[in-house]
Amino acid sequence: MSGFDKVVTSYAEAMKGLSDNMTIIAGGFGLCGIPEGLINQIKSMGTTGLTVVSNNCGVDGFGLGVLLEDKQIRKMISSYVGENALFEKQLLANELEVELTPQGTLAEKMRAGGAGIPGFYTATGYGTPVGEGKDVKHFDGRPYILEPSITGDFAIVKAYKADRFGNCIYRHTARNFNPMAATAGKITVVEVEEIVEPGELDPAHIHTPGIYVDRIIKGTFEKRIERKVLAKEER
Amino acid sequence: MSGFDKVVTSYAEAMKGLSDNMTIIAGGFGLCGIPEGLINQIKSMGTTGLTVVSNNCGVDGFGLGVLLEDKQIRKMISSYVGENALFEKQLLANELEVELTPQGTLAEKMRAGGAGIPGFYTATGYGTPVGEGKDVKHFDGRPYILEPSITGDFAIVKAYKADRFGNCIYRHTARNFNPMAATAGKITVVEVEEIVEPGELDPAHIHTPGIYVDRIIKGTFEKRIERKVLAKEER
Amino acid sequence: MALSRDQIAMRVAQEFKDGDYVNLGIGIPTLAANFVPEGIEVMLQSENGLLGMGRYPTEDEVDADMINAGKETVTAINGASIFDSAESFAMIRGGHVDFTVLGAFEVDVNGNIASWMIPGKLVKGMGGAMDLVAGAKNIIVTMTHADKHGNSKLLPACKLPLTGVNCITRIITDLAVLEVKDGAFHLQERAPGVSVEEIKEKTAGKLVVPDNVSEMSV
Amino acid sequence: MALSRDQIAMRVAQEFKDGDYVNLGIGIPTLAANFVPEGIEVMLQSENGLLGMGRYPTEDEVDADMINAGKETVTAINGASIFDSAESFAMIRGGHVDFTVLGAFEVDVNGNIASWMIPGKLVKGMGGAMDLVAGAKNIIVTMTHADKHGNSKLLPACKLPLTGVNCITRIITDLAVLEVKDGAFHLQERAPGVSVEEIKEKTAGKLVVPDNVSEMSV
Repeated sequence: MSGFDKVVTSYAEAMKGLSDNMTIIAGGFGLCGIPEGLINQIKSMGTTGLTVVSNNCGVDGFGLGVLLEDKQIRKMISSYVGENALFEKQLLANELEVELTPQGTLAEKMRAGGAGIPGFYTATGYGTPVGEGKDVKHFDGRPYILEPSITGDFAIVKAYKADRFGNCIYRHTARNFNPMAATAGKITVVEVEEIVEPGELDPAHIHTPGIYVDRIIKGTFEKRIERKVLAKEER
Repeated sequence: MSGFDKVVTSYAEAMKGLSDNMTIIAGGFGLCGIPEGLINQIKSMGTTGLTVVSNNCGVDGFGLGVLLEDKQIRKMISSYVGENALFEKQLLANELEVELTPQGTLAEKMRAGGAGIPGFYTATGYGTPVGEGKDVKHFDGRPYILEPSITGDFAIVKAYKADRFGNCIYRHTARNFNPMAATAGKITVVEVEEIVEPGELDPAHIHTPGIYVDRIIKGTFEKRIERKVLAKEER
Repeated sequence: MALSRDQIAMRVAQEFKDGDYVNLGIGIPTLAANFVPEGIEVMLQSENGLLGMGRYPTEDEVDADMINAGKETVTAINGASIFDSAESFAMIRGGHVDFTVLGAFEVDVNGNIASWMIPGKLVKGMGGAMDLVAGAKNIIVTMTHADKHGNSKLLPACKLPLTGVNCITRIITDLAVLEVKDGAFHLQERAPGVSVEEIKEKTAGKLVVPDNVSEMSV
Repeated sequence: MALSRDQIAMRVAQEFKDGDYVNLGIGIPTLAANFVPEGIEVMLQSENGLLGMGRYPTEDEVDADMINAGKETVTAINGASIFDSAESFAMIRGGHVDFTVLGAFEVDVNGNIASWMIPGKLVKGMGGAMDLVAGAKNIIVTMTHADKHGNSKLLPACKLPLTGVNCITRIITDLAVLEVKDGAFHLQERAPGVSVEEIKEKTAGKLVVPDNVSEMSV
């Protein structure tokens, strides 16, 4: 099934077509489950004016944080940012725009975007700054706000294993936002630890079916740990 | 973790609390992946006035079809019905109400109900009888209709294996509507082929996390096949 | 001469591109899987929750837990994935399925389709048809050009309750291949031996006929 | 005397019922896991996508792919499940998590909570807090009764931008346990040795005090 072989062998090929002012949806939570090599490729391409949709923006010098160094990001859509000094600096200098979005709303916006649902109602954020200016509707007497979905020109995703058809599985909590991100890109690129042949992954336990995936590249990962905490007896 | 042991040993206990005029959300597609024993228990309880949300209504004498025999169902919310003569008869005699709902909308309504999303927009059904009387909103110039979510007093679900905590996996395409149904019941009851101990199922490959499940019962299943079609050389 | 069911399916299969994800409705659409051209690979999606649907099973392979959207026993190919119905329709409604082929009672010049309900007859339901026509990127309708009484199914405006609006762009009938755009049916190909006059006669909606109408190769 | 952080956590843990699914915020709420009473079992949900969060890992168990919502390395118990963030918040927003415990800057007599943003200071974001307060069945806010300047955090109306409205029904501070209903704080318990007068003094919002206010047992 050569038409379904999505493996590419260079990062240049993986991110081909990315251009200035595009929107990128990125999987990952903090530094866990992030497509390290794809992010570095974006850095080396020097693409600017990017809108990046991701729960966080990495740290100084690692993860999405590296895209701040040459001011490639124009806008972040995130639930929690500012773990890095450079982020704070650019934000305060108005060189960077941030749209803060509740974590669950962000996850659901990505899922909805991928699923052809242009908007959904949620109680989250009603009566807060997040709800300002948004449509309000009552269901069973309770107020909800309308949240539009999100899609991107590219989605960049980190998976554990993928077969050549693009079927992916994730490892432990490195799953996080990755499956939703994978559905929401016009072009979805997945960086994986291991590529296997179709049939090697159990069809009943695929996390991201290949239909969502356009390109797969095998990466190597540093997997930096943000907060290493040990059991008491080990401290 | 005795507080999380959800196994019950009798069907009476499994469906305890069901009463007349309740709404039941049932997993299954046709006769595939249906909670056979739970349906039979409802029949033996004789509960009436039920609203049943299920993609189909079984066949004469099997699956949800048995609940028609004593006119226990007042209303079906389904995408495709009438594979049984009794259903047609009761429908034509106005003894049964049917709310036809597109299959994808039905699946999404169950998911939304379980996920605390009271309504979502979809293009499905716009401009058709399904869209009549529903709110219309344009996103990017395209019209969408607002679909409210569905929840039930009970959800009845068929899984392959479950551990005592209620973590479930489904087998092949018997998954279908079951995972969404499981999230949308005030009380969710799962009938399974095999009960295992916590830790036996891979945490990364649980289809329905135990948090959605209230009761588990081990059943035996006939698994009737609706349309057995064989490869040509076998015919 | 009007195409046979197999010939319609054969012509449909010529539309497929290598690497397409395809959802085939019940009837003629399903037959298209038998005629995928040499060198082209498509992957079949079944809306109950299967991507990579394979052939029908042998007696030994029959499994009640493995069925397709038509409730028939099936198998899965190597590299298939199985998922729940919400995920399945997320694929469909999100535009990830490249091609949907389905039957219809009527299509009109505005791309509206009626395929699920005939008032006065028992209504069994729309199943996934409304989701499919609202979601797929490309939809092909296959049907006979006229009903058995000779009444056209290509209309100025659908008379039956609709399945979807402004969604059909391509129709393959036993007589012709037509594009639907700008409020008209645009004739593109005719069945071998079928005259443009016969197609005109059996098309009730506005028909645009180019100077040259090539014959289908089936 | 005002409760220590551990004592507040201990009092919080007394609220748990056997079989509760619980989400604990960062700080004092997390400590509550250490004080779950004998005979009671709770299961911890971490909103990045883990149900059945276990203890912190040993050096050998540390795995960059296994973290909690505070981005700390963790382990999973036997019978845990791991899922994506949309599923995780479906659990939270759908009301399947029985208990949420979280900190706050301010709570007011209408159950409004402010916990994520102080104008003029750098805003890092709300993370999952807005989802949690809008979704969980029972929410307990833990905080000191007053800030370090002695200003009450239990107000007639929150002054800071809100995290959620009409959602807080129970508060456990270093001085008291209070219920929020009918536009007032209802004093239920006081910390050992803390007088009702001190609580009155440090509660800016309307406070309802019953005839007898028992001491917490911590």
